[in-house]
Amino acid sequence: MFPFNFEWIWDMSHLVFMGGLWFALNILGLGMTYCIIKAAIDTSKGKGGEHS
Amino acid sequence: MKMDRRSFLSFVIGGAAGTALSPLPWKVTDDLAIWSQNWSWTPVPEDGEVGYVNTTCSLCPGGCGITVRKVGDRAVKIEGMKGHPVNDGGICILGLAGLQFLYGPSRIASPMRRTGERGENKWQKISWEEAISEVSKKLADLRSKNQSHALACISGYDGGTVPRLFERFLTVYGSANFVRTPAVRDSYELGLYLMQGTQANAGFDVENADYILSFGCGIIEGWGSPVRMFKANSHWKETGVKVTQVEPRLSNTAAKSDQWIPIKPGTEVVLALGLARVIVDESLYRREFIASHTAGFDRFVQNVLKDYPPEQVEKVTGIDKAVVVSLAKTFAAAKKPLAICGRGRGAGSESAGEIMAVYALNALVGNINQKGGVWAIPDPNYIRWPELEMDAQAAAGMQKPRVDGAGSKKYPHIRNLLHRLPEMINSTDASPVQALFVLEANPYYSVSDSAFVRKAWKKIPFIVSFSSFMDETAANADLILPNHVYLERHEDIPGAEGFIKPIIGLAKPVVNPQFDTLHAGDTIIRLAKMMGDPIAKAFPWEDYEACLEETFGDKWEALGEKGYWIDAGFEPSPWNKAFETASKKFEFASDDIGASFQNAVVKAEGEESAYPLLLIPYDSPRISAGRIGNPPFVIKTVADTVIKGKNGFIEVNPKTAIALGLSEGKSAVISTPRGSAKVRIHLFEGIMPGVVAMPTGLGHTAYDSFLAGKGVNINELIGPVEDGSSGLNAAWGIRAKLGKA
Amino acid sequence: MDSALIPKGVNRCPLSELILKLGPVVAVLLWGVVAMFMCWIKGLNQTNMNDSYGFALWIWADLTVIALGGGAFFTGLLRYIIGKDKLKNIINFAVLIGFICYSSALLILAIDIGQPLRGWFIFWHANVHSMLTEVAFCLTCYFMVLTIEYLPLILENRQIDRLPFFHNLSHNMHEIMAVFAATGAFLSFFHQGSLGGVAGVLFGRPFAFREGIFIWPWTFFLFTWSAAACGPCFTIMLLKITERITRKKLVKDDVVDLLAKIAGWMLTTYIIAKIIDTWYWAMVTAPSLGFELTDFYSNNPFYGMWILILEIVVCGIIPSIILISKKGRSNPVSFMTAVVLAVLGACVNRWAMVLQVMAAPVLTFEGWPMYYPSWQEVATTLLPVAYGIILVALSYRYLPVFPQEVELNPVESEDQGGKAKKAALSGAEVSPARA
Amino acid sequence: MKNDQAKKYGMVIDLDKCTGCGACMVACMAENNIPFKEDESNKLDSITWMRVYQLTNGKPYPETDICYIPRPCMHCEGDHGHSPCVSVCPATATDYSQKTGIVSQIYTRCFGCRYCMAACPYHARYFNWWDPVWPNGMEKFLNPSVSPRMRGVVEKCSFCFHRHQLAMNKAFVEGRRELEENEYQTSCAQACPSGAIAFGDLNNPKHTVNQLAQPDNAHGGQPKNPEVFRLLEKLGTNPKVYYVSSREWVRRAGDNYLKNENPGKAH
Repeated sequence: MFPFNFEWIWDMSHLVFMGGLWFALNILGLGMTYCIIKAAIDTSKGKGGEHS
Repeated sequence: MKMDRRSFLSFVIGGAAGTALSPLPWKVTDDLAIWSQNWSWTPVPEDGEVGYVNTTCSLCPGGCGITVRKVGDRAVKIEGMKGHPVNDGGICILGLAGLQFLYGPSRIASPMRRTGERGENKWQKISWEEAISEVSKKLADLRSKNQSHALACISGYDGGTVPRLFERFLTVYGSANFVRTPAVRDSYELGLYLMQGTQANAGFDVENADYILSFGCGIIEGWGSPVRMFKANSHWKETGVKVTQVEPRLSNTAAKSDQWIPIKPGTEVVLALGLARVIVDESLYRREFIASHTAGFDRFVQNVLKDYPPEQVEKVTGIDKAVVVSLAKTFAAAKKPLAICGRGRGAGSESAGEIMAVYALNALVGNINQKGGVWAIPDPNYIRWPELEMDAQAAAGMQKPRVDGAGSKKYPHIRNLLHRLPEMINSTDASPVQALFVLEANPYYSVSDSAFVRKAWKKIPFIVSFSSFMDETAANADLILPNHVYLERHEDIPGAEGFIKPIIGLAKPVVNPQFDTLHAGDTIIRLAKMMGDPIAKAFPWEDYEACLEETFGDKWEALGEKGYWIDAGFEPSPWNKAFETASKKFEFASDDIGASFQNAVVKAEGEESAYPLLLIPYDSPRISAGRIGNPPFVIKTVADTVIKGKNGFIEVNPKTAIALGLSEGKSAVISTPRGSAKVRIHLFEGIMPGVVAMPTGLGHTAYDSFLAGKGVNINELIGPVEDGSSGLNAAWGIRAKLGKA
Repeated sequence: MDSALIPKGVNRCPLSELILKLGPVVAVLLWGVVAMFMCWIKGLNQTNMNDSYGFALWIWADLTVIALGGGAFFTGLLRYIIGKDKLKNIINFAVLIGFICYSSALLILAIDIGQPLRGWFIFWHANVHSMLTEVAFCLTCYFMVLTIEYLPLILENRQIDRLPFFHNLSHNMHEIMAVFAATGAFLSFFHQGSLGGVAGVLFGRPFAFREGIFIWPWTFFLFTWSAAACGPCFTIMLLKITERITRKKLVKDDVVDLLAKIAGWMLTTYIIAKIIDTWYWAMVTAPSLGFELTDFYSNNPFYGMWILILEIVVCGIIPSIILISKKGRSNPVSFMTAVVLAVLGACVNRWAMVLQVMAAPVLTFEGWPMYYPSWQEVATTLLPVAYGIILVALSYRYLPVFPQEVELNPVESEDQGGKAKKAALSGAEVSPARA
Repeated sequence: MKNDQAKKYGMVIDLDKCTGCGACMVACMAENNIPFKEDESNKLDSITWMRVYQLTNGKPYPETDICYIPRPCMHCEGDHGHSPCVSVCPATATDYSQKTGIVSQIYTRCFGCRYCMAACPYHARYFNWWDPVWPNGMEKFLNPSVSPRMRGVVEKCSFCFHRHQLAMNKAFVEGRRELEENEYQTSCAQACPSGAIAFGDLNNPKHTVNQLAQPDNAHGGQPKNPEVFRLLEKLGTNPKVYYVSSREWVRRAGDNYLKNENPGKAH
């Protein structure tokens, strides 16, 4: 899974497969981080909830 | 309120996020995985220094050399001993599993006295002192009542110092009733005695024969010395030696043979004599031997062979007469043909007629004491102990006839007739056997007609088992004096079944005794000493080891080093010196022999009208029968068409099954004149229609849960059939019927 | 009692009635949980699996729920990427079903493996050449996507929504949902496919083995395709069951019809591809390995030729024809028949691709081993079903799963009730509710 | 990878000599700490790394014939190490060694998904459905060179790889890099009383296995000896266990053929 796992090899299979995986994970992670941070900012601006 | 909920939610979510980001869950996950890799209940074998011990296997009469690998003080693996003259590195399935006997759950851990009813398996541990003195008292009591001849000993073997010590004990005590369990060698000895006049064991030079005609021998199932036979079989394949197997069932041997000739069971002798007739008829016999070294040839030809023309042979055996003729020609045309007999493993005797018919075949082609032939192997007569001093009681006891009748007028040439024992006991009110020793044998299980055996057993007041394992006999004994197992003890193992050189193997203790057991040799010596003179006097040795050492004298050291002693230069006597009959020739005919041939065909017990089928036992290389119970590893290899769960299967030809409305796997009941049992059907194209077969060695009630209760003990279904001329048990099967359960 | 949690403008049965009705379901759930722990504590000897059936009921259930859960990704794809806006009225439900299916699949996998405590080795020591690795990774990632898609719905619960942060979070997530949906579609394509690849790459098992493109055997594409075809059918089937149970119309017919029509065309194209695949396999692939088609079907009741006919004709061709014809879709009986058959078709296909792969002998001297599941296997397989029912019931009760419900089922006491009800009765003409 | 050093350990089993006695099975069990249960008659959950199958020619009495065929792990090379099981293991718990040609199994890494079992057409892989239990005292004969497996993992024949390691260690100490043929033998090959099992380096023309099988490395190791065959040759698993039989029906039973197919040595 990580380059420091000993079965890791720097070959095409690993680059494609793990590349795809980390790409997807990053989109999900960044997307959620974005949503959470934006929600926090919006909240601090007083948007949403009962107040809206 | 609002703030509270908000802070609570924040606390929960923050806490969860904090925990997830901390190393804790990762550490726990990792530790759990590591734990799952090191479960404490999955054993980790202890490491240690590796060593090897050479010894001799005595699980069967094969006499193989084995090498035991040790790690520290544990024995971890048994392998064949390289360079051993009998098995040269090879090993059989049973020998490989030997450590399961050593460390097995059915070992008896100490001397025990029965407390419940016989067979209830309620025991009290006692000390060796107490155990031996109990036997001593019983025997002294018996002797004081002039009943010394009522002591009997059933032994699984009679060669070597241990059984000889037991026999010596019986003799000096005053009993001739040392009875060895039956084996095909009884028949061979008889044949050699009657036709060659020698007291010898039969050896077969299988490696040098160039054609093998086997009358039902389980060459692959354990006949002779098993590993040697396996090697011979491979040697035959390599050198193109053809094997013809004559038997009603496609056994492993038949499957490996070049030609399988199915024959109606029990008619092998007719085929053998029919072949002899063709050979004589067509003058295919070896004149140089027949002319100068045989007697009674003409009488043999006239009296016996007139009854066996090929047409008649076909009628009786079911073998096409053309096949009979061509078989005879093939046999006679070979340079060094060898005919052998002894059904399956050879764990039972055969009729004298059958043995001698096969000997006669070998004699016709002149391969007696020749390369590739049948050899007479003399006993390596090495046990020379001081003469016995017998008191009056002993002498009187020894005068009494043996309880099994062996050696009597009726059965003059036979040494052991164990099958007669139950009948002798059951036919009188007071059992002629008042005390019984059982040494390395399991007669309660292995003597046929089990129900009758159990009845006789009840009448014997005092039974002592020397078994290492809780076998059926031990479980139904009154006192158990457990022997070391073969890997814990010193012992001489003379001879290897069917081997062509005199050989003595030495068993050595590979590991220290695992339990509070005692060498049976020591037990008998200590018993003798406790009984006082004159018995004690006959056992001048301090212990068994001293006895063994003294027995071998100057050979002892070499024996210990090499692990065996062999008369490597042994050659069979040439024809002019080989025969010790009255005529000093090989005798084709004498009164005894004539009688044997007249009673050649041994009929199966039972009426055909009531029992339309023939039930035959078969030996499987993966099922140990006789005194040794199959160990867990070996049971594991047994096919699911032989045992499934606890059910045992019976092999039935599909034709037979269709007629009976039975199909694969169905439950059925097999009934014979001696008993009946529940079985399941296995359809097998390799068995003659009308014949059904069941494996030997199953249906144990004792031993461990790996073996007990699986399948049927075929001895429950089969009874002895006495060979009219010799008295040997020549049963090869029994009439039976099979019905839906 | 729990009215504060129930969305506004909808009618729900009393809590006590819900508890009473869910009672038996909870009992099944607990039975499943007991069996699950037995398998974990005592090991897989609790099952009737064996060395010939290393994959059995569980793996079949796994493949099936994932295929049927495919409704979520495909509806998401249609809604967010293709732009079939109408489908937003069923997307929540599709996501919910998907979430249930995928969480169930993960749970079953966790029971199915011999060493659950080391299950994470599949990630840590990943072998990128294994189809199962691809399955595990994509499955887990896609489950994350489903959670992300399901989360806003939870946040829309009346009480949670009152908290500004959660309201904003839900809003923001909706904003970029297309990104998540696209990722989900990507992941789904691969794990649905690799589940097909799991069987297809087994070149030691001629029943399963298929040629293909690059590293992907044909089953890779067929599985994705069939999931896209049968998943929506499963969503529709469950919708209809939910409507039957709640005695309410929850999604308008035009929405269902659109989804069914698309599913129908997917199924049609799928079954054509499947027929070509089967034909090629039977005529070329298998014979090259020494097998004839009949060798793969035995005369025992489990694996007869009937399975092929059932899968392709009864559960493939027939529902395809019904679903692509307007007439077929408009008749409720034929429509439901088609939907159910399509779902059954996916089940049968997965059955064959798991159990028959195990059963069909390859060595000439072996026979067809038989298998029937132990009660522990059945219980653990029913566990997700029970869990799914409970989660659907609770989601339906507390979350605004069906945007059209209020409109279709106006609550009498409210002002506009009468109007809305009349509108609902007039059917498909009604424009979708306001966002 | 230096090709001249690469070994390809394999087996040639002479089915004319094999008697079906089962010694190889027990030799394997004793060497490799194979567990045993009270009831082992369900062959579908009975661990036998080496299993002897019984084949019949399907003819009725008395033409019926039997052949026994021992089946260890075939240690398939597949296409360049792409053996059926190795490529599917998700956790890299089984591996094909290019150095020895042996397919290994790491029990502590395996998490029991059984995908490899689904992949293996030879049923050479076994799952530990039960915790291994040795009756009290019997754990004394366990071989320290082979670790007993815990419940929940897959195991299979390793060509007694520990023996290879021990032999290599010994050779190393003696300053050698190469093993003699007899220095590394599997437990079954050593035990077989019929001498039916030959084991050695298929790449080494001095070794018996090479001489018997005459593997054609240009064609996936297909045997050039017409009496030698491999199980399921057509699947392309490229196994390293070869069988010798003089009987045509036995050789035919080694693979699947279409009804009208002539079982020649077609490529």
